[in-house]
Amino acid sequence: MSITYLEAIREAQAHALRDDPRVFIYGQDVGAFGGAFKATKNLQKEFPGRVLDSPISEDAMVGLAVGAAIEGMRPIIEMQFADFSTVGFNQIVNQASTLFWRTNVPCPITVRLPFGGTSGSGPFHSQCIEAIYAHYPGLVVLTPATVEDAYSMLLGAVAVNDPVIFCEHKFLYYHLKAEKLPSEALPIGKARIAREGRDLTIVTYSAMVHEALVAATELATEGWEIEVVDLRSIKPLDTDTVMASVARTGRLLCVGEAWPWGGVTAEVIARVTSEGYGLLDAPPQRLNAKDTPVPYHPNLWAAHRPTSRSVAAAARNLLRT
Amino acid sequence: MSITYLEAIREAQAHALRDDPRVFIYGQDVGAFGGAFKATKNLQKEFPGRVLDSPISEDAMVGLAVGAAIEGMRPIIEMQFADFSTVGFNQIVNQASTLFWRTNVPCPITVRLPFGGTSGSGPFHSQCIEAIYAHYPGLVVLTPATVEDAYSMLLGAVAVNDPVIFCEHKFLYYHLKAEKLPSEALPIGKARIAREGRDLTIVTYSAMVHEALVAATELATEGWEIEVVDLRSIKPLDTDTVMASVARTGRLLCVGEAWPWGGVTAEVIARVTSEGYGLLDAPPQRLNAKDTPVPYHPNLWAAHRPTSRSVAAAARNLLRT
Amino acid sequence: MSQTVTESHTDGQIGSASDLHLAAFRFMLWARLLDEKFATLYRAGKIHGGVFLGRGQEALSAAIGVHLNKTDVFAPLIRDAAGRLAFGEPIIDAVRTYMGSALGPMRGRDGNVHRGKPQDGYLPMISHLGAMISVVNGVLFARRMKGIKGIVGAACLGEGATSTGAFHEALNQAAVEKLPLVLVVANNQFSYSTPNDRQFACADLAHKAVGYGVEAHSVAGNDFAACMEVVGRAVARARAGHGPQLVVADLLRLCGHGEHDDAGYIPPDMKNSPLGRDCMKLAEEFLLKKKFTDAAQIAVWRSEAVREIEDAVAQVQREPAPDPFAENWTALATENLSEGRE
Amino acid sequence: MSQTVTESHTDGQIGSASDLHLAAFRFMLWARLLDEKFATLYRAGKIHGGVFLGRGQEALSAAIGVHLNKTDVFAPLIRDAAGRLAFGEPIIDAVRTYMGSALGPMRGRDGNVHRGKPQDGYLPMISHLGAMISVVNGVLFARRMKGIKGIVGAACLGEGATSTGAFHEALNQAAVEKLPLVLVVANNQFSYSTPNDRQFACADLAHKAVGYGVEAHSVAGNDFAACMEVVGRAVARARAGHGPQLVVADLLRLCGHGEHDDAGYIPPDMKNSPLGRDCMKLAEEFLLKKKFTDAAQIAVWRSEAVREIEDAVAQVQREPAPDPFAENWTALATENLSEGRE
Ligand SMILES: Cc1ncc(C[n+]2csc(CCOP(=O)(O)OP(=O)(O)O)c2C)c(N)n1
Ligand SMILES: Cc1ncc(C[n+]2csc(CCOP(=O)(O)OP(=O)(O)O)c2C)c(N)n1
Ligand SMILES: [Mg+2]
Ligand SMILES: [Mg+2]
Repeated sequence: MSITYLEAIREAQAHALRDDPRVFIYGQDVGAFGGAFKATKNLQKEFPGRVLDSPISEDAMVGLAVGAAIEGMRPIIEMQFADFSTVGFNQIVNQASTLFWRTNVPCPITVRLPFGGTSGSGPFHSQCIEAIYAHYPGLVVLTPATVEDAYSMLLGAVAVNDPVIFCEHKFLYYHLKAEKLPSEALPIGKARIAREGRDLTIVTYSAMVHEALVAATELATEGWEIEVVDLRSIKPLDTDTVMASVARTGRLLCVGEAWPWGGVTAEVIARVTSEGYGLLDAPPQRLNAKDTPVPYHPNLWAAHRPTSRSVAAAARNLLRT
Repeated sequence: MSITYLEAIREAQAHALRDDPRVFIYGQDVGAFGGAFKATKNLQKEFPGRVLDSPISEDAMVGLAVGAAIEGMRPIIEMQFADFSTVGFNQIVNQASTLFWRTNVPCPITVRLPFGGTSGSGPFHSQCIEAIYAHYPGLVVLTPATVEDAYSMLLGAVAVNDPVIFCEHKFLYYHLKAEKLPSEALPIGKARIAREGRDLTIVTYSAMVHEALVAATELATEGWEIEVVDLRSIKPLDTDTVMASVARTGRLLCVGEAWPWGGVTAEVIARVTSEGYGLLDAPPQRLNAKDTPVPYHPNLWAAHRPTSRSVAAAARNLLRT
Repeated sequence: MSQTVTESHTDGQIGSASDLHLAAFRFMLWARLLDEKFATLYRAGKIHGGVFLGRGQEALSAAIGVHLNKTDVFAPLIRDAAGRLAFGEPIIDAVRTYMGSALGPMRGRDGNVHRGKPQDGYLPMISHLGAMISVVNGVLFARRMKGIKGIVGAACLGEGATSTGAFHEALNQAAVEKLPLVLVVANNQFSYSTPNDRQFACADLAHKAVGYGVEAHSVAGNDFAACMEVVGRAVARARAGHGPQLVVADLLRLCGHGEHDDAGYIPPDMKNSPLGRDCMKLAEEFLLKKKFTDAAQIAVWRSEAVREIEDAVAQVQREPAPDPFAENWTALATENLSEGRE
Repeated sequence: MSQTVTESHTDGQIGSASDLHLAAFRFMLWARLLDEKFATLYRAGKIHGGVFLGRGQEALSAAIGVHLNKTDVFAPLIRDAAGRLAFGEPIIDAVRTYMGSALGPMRGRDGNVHRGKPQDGYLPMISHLGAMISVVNGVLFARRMKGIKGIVGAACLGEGATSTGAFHEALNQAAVEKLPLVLVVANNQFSYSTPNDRQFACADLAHKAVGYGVEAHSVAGNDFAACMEVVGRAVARARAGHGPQLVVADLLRLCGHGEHDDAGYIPPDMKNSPLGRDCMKLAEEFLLKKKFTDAAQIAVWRSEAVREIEDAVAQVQREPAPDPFAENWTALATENLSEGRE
């Protein structure tokens, strides 16, 4: 038996619905249809009345979730694509994220964002906008890179007493497989050493973890030992694990699929250089997508986002510094 | 005669309306009333049919501006408060910002965001969300800190052939005065040395420039010469001017009124450390607002955002490193 | 005040029509005087930020407040001091929030009209117009999932807020879910300075209802008796399971948008029209005419209200301001996930 | 194709009703065959990303297209191949966009149904439903400022998109400005898989019009003759200065949401009801009955269409794919303000 990243997300939701009567799922086509990506397949049948189709109203979807959370429920909202969350943006960043701080009443909602690039998806079905949410106080932003994390972190997200932006990468949905679901997991907020090394640290998250791992394998044939840190959570960001890795390797390359201005790569570098300046033997480097919308044609798309090849090239440059 | 930052914004709009028949202004209460802050006072009378009240529909306001821009106009949209732009977010970041890239048709719109904290304004009338816009490709994000820049950069914004997010700081509206309007200005995209120094560089923008200048004056009495760089534009960000300053001083403190995760301070540090690592004699530091919504009570507000005092303290620490 | 006024308002279970009318009137009176106190404090520079009054809109606001039970849900907006009191808000909570007291429900973190207690079904508004409606939907939706019946949720807004996408999505959502939502639109002819002909083009906002498949109710918003009747009917319809109710009340605000605004844009003609009549006066006339009470009693209530308000203000002025060093500076309930604290 | 079909469509100035009907029918035919070609290419793995068809909706789409002039504004949505062709889009532009050709209007940057030429009043959709309407408003608004008269702007959408805040804000905005907007809602009973009872609760979407103060038109969306008449009337009303027009057409899409979807959620009953009748067939029957044309002529058109489509595809398949090294990788028109290029 093997299970995909997407199935893990479905299983986590089934698990949450089974274990906790406060959980329900609300989103476009999540009901009988099972969702645009089938992440809620059969759940409406298994859990009648708790998996509901919403109108095409992202603002009201999130607003409803906040109201339900006030009432003690733990709603899961599925955005059909992360890109459409911009229409529900206000309720996320001004309603959900401020509720606890204003009133002392927690807002345990999980907003699932199928995000990230896949070939041929174009500018409005490919975006990586995790940094937008991470910038706002009051939100937890998770970016699982593995099947195991997709499962356990989604369970964790539902359990957390705060609004969680759960960024699940569409590129990993079908590609990524595991033998079985995990019974244990790192806590939410902790980064993971995805591969150990001593020459250079690549800090990254989500789909880019796999590009980094491929790059690391390639560089291993050239004699380099690359350490890959999978952030798992970009807010909070596990600075300690990152710093410990940089302390070992002395070199830092941050890789993100998002746009270059600001974002995770800037934040990681700012933290490492301000708090752990002496650890670095060379200037920290970063690699992001290009500063344009995400292109449709596969040729352009492949050049727009970082790939194992461009990661390896950036790492090689940095190793030579 | 003296002119305030707010009056400069009004004058720039009057100037733009006078000089260019393609310019019009659209926003809530901007007409006969002259806008919530009076930034369009008398303009409807002076320019009949070209200064129009909009319904409370931020999404449609921006959408209309994009359509008008396609048709060759140069609309200015006034958001009543920057905080409400989250409701027009999608049209800004997905419609306006992508138009040129997708179609080769420019989208010269100016979105004016009265932003930033003032005492007693609370979580929804104080936000600094410039970084949200800077993260997206296809937008220019301006943050004038002086009366002169408010004027000339707004004229520049209207002239630019791309969507400009014009962040005008409400705290500066009435406080800041100049003798007269400038006839010359630095180009859009260039940073400015607001004060020269040789011991430490403070990179900042908008209202925080003034906190930094006060801090610099205070530190001067202690014998330190602080250089203050006013970014003026956060996207594009004038890395060259920042690097040249850091090359002179060897020390970098980035100050922003926005929330700590990501944003301008992270971006500046990421650029300086990756491109000009050798220039630094000490770890770069940053100072931001706290990671909560902006509080209402003046006591809390004063502790939430950086002030001349906390800037001076951070600078002193860094000077001692 | 919370005692005196709410006495006769035992959780919506008020005996006769006259009792309910009297209760509503007293909330109106308290609200008017409380608002006036805030205006005075504002002019004296004692309040940080803006002050927003409900002057002229108290009848409508009180009418919705008194028809709600404590177990209902209420999302008032900026002009709802009366409704808030009627829903059970103690005066001191209002004063503490305006003064930024650390002891208030918002602990100085948010201020003025941005107050509430979500755990009591009393939702604190965010500023973004229209945004509270779907939150009310969510509470109602959750309660239905939990099997709780017979409750309603009310959301108040101005006519300007009907132009927001949030209003539309939420009303449609409530209609699809057939939630017991009562949406009370105070059409005071202006949104800030913007007149209705720049805000919408339908002949009557109540005409919107049919496009959502919800029931509509129109009322003269300064006519106290009419507000009581129509709002009461709308709440009853929602409570009885007839789905969302849209109440549209025509009236005028007898003040500026906020106390910084002189409302010079309201034409004198309009002020002198029936729309501009003061609901307080009409309510008083109605109660006297019906002999529900007499002028002496009203005078007593008025002085009670003044005293309670003065007491509350005096008390709050002695209370501690929030202490930044006592703040934990995190926006998360899950403390171990919060970062960026110093 | 752009020649053959648009010949008889000389910028809306088509002589007789029969001419206009024939033109519309030919656009429908071309669109149906073009869509089918895309479906075939999709199944063969020749198209990156999704393919979205207008099958069953061609009559409505063509009706709006043929009633627009070249100087009008058009914002089609995903099921409007027919309307696009009628508005003047050359087949090759559609093919190039689907195939991601560097020579297409979107240069491989955007794909499939995301195509247009804003400078020609032909607006390329972004994916966010409802978002194009206010952009159409903006073009109309600007033209009015410039003194241009007699034009209209049409925006197409599905019934699901009426639930978006963007739809509401934009329709209200158009009503306030009294813009010549024609909003064509194809109510195909499902938004993706979601049936109408989970999308809205009004008895008829046309009932929304009164709440905005705009005129409404209902039509059976698969009835070719009715679509031509009703859409024609709506466009004429808008052009004559009667403000926004809402057209609601009932129909069924005779395909999946995209070609990856088998539409198993559409009940057979519905497919077999009058709603499920194919507009192509009805159109053909109408034209034959009216003797506007004959079967032989239609067969000729069909083979012409097939040939032109095959030619276009063959041509595009030989065209260069976009070259990442030839891209300037900036999203700004102002090159000297762009950053982050390598
Ligand atoms: C989305 C949004 N845009 C703009 C504002 C700024 N604003 C606050 S109150 C107001 C006018 C509201 O008018 P209306 O809804 O009629 O209520 P009224 O003040 O008349 O009671 C505006 C524009 C806001 N709060 N929210
Ligand atoms: C704001 C937004 N949310 C979600 C989507 C995803 N989406 C694309 S098409 C679609 C269904 C649209 O239904 P409808 O408007 O009825 O058009 P139809 O496909 O039936 O022609 C959805 C939900 C989107 N494009 N935009
Ligand atoms: Mg109003
Ligand atoms: Mg549909």
